Amino acid sequence: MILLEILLLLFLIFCALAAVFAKNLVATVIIFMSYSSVMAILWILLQSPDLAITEAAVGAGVTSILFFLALRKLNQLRGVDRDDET
Amino acid sequence: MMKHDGKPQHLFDRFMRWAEGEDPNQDREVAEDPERAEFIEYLEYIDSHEFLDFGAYRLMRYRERKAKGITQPLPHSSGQGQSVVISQSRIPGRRYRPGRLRSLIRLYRIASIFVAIVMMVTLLGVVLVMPQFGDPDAPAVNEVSERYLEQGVEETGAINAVTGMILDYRAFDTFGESTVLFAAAMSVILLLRHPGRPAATEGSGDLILHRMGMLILPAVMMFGIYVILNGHLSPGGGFSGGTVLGCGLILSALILGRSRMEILLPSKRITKLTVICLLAYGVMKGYSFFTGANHIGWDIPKGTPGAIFSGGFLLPLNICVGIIVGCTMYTFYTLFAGKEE
Amino acid sequence: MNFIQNIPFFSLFLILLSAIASPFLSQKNGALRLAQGVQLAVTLLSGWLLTELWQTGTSFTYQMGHFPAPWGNELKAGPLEALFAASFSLVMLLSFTGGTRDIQRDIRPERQGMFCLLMQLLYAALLAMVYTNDLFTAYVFIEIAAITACVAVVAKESGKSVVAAIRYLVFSCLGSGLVLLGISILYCVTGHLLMEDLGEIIAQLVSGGTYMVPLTAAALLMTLGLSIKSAQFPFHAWLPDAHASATTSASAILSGLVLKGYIVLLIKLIVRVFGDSMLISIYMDDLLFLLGLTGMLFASVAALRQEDVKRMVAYSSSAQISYIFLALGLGSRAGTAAACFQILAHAFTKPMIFVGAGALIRAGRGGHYWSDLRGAAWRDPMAGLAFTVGGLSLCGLPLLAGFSSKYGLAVAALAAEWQTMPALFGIAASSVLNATYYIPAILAIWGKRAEREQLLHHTVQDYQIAIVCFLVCNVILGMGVGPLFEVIYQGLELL
Amino acid sequence: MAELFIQQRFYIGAVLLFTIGLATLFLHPNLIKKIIGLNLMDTSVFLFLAAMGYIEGGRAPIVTLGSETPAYINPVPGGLVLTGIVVAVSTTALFLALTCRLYRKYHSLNLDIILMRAKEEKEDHGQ
Repeated sequence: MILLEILLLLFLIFCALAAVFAKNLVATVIIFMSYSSVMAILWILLQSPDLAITEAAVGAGVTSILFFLALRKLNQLRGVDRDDET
Repeated sequence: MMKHDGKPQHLFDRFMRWAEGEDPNQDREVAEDPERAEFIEYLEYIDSHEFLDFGAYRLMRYRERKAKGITQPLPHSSGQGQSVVISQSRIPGRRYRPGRLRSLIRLYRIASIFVAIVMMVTLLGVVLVMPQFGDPDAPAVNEVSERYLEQGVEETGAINAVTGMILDYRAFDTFGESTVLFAAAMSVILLLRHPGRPAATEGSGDLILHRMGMLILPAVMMFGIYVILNGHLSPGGGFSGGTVLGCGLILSALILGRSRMEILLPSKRITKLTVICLLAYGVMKGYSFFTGANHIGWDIPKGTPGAIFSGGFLLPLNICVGIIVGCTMYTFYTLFAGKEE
Repeated sequence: MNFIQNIPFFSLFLILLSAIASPFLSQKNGALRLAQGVQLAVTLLSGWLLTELWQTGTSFTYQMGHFPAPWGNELKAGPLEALFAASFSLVMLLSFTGGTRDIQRDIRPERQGMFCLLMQLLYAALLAMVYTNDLFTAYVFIEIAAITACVAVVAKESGKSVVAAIRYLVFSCLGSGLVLLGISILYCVTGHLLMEDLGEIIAQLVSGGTYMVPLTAAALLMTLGLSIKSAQFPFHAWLPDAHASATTSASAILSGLVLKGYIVLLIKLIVRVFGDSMLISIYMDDLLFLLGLTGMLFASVAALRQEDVKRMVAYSSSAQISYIFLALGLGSRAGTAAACFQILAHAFTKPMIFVGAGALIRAGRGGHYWSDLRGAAWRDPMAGLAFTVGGLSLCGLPLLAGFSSKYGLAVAALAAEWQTMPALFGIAASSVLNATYYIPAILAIWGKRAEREQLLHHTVQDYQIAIVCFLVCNVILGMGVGPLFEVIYQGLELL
Repeated sequence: MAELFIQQRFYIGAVLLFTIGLATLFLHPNLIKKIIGLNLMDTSVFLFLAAMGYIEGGRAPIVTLGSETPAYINPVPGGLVLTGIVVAVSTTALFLALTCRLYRKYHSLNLDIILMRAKEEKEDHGQ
């Protein structure tokens, strides 16, 4: 059990580093999703199912969707004239 | 998939294209924009040097641009007639001084690396002397948490001690938290909504998404509603269930397309629903704070612990929180998914 | 239970519920009028609370819900909290009134209602920080304040303000992250979140010498987080842009109140949770003192170099915040009292300057630079008067609020040990620096223009009423030092 | 020493994650990465809190109605984390919205570039 927890923690740290150093922003967000899922698993191990459900729905769900949509919006804005904002 | 010289298009590629705001079914076109090229070049440079770039590259580009005589790379925003008047009367200010900026940036980076390392070492020192992990005699296990666990069922009617705690014992925090969410939703609306423009109509014609979505959507919605309604009996509650519900709403918007979703749930109605739920929450909790503090009789029946209708205000509170959270998540989605132009 | 004890709860819920309900208002300016009405009501209620508590010399706790303190949430109010609540409400009302025209000019009509809503939430968060007796509640309301304050900056919608807002958000997220970490560590070693219980257990731990490292770290983290949020000197990078690019009301509120809200919380932490003896044993007071001293000088020097009026005033805010930290760093009751007085003095002076500067900028055709404002005061003498009196007050002209607070600070410094000389030197040098940038500014706005311009208005405007109120408050603060310090000392005893 | 490290594994992991998040928030010029850093920082504090509530052999705080009372974990940190998660998602949404606005104006996600362009714009304004 302790070994599993340590492995998961190491994986978390690995995910965090990978998310920070990833070259592609979309990849960053995907790694962040997996980070959130692993965090949810850890919270199950810590006997906090309330937190695990919330983190899985918020971290891996809504936050990531927001990130994807924002990235998409940013890339769509690429062609827009810069001074359209007054 | 139709005109790709017979090359199969991977799902990931399609996803990447979608994420970049292109139509995944179209061929990729790269616009020749010098600004963008410079930007990409810069990003590539940053990527290869990551943390080691002390602003040097930026400086190089700036000098080059200056040498070419492009001192005014940004056409500034029109529509501020007054500012033109100012600009003539103003004495020339200090110019942009690259050297100073570079040293500042270097100082800032070195300082922040230093701060981060110091912080890490300190915190490691702190956690090693803290009460041990999993220790049943840790200071945090005291009369406060004992009462939540031992008398929570009689006092709040909730079997789930966490729900009992956040919605009854420490309800003021939770009201503040819902207000945070409301404030964030209002802020994002203020930042991203353009009232003059119609909502984007973006029907998704993707067959896989449609079929699969239709398959899992009822399950997601049911799960969300279950988690909300059983918040005081099982793990979960308004926040987790509301988020799941929000995901369900987002999924249905993806399946049906924004235009149809706008007919079903107009954004005005979403805001109104959020406001009404938050008000209901505030009034319910305000009533119980007032009666509690003034020791006026408290006559909301608690019900049998374990039954769905138990726990006094907990069930309606959970429903309110669930609706607030779900609607807020959906509002975030609509605002971020809406096209600008 | 006395009815009057419900006032903190009533004011918080009145503000929150009216703010939440305000999207239902349909008529033009409805949200603005509602906000002003609520602010007026809360000012009167808090004033009533203040007089009652001062006369009886008591403080009370208000249990939020059916469960007593360590289990439920709790508010606590004494004379000091009531004083802060009353003056914050008054400043809020006056800043709103003073900036109405700028709100209407700077913010799109359809967004004005939303802006008022968010400012009301900010106001509720400030009052909650003043009244709360629970650390986690404080954290939640700190976050509300962070989000709404950031939007207050960005509501003006110029590119500059968006950049300023994002820097502001980065810094305030950092600050609240540190505060949350500090709260977690404290909870881990004590098992409490209520300030009084925390204080007791910390006193036991300190006398027993256990868990000193976590306690020190928690104290440092929370102080660091709160000083980042209140723009104390090495962390003030976000402040000038954020305050300079917001609309007038927002600048006034951010500068006059939001920074102070965090400091009120810090004072409560110092007095109620950690206690003087523990902080002295970990040299926290010396740290605060040095931060304050350097901040006073550096921020003033930076203000000297600004050409934009609002930026200069914003830098001067950072310098004034440093006075508060200096006073807290004296580590004595007198020092804390001086800090409280400085909070009040600055809360009434800086919004006045911002309202005056806003009106002057309007009179000077919208230019922010000194060269555009030459002679602007002749076009709008009331605004010129506000700027002049505010500036002179910060320079330390007797009978004005700034002088009294410097006086209180100097008296507190005289009783200190090694800090006396540096503190006196710092106060003197910073006053001279203040004068060096405010007096040329005042001379510039009253300077003659080539052609004599007409007065802008002949009727009384609402912002002029606000300025008159600010002036009166400033003079009251300047003259009524004795009774005010009495209230503050009484409040600190009961905090 | 090694035993202590293994015993406090959750706390140490949380501290490392906190540092990574903090450094990213400070150092990375890219705004999206900054937001990721902020989220890492927040979740690490939540991990810290959740680990603090755990008690060896404890069960989730869903009280079983019956005579015997098994050991439960401490419910307080759970409630605090629940609040914290919602606060974190609100901040993230606001941050992303601001990022979109900035990108529309300055066409860059790099905060250094944005600051430089804003500065140039201001000075050009001034001239």
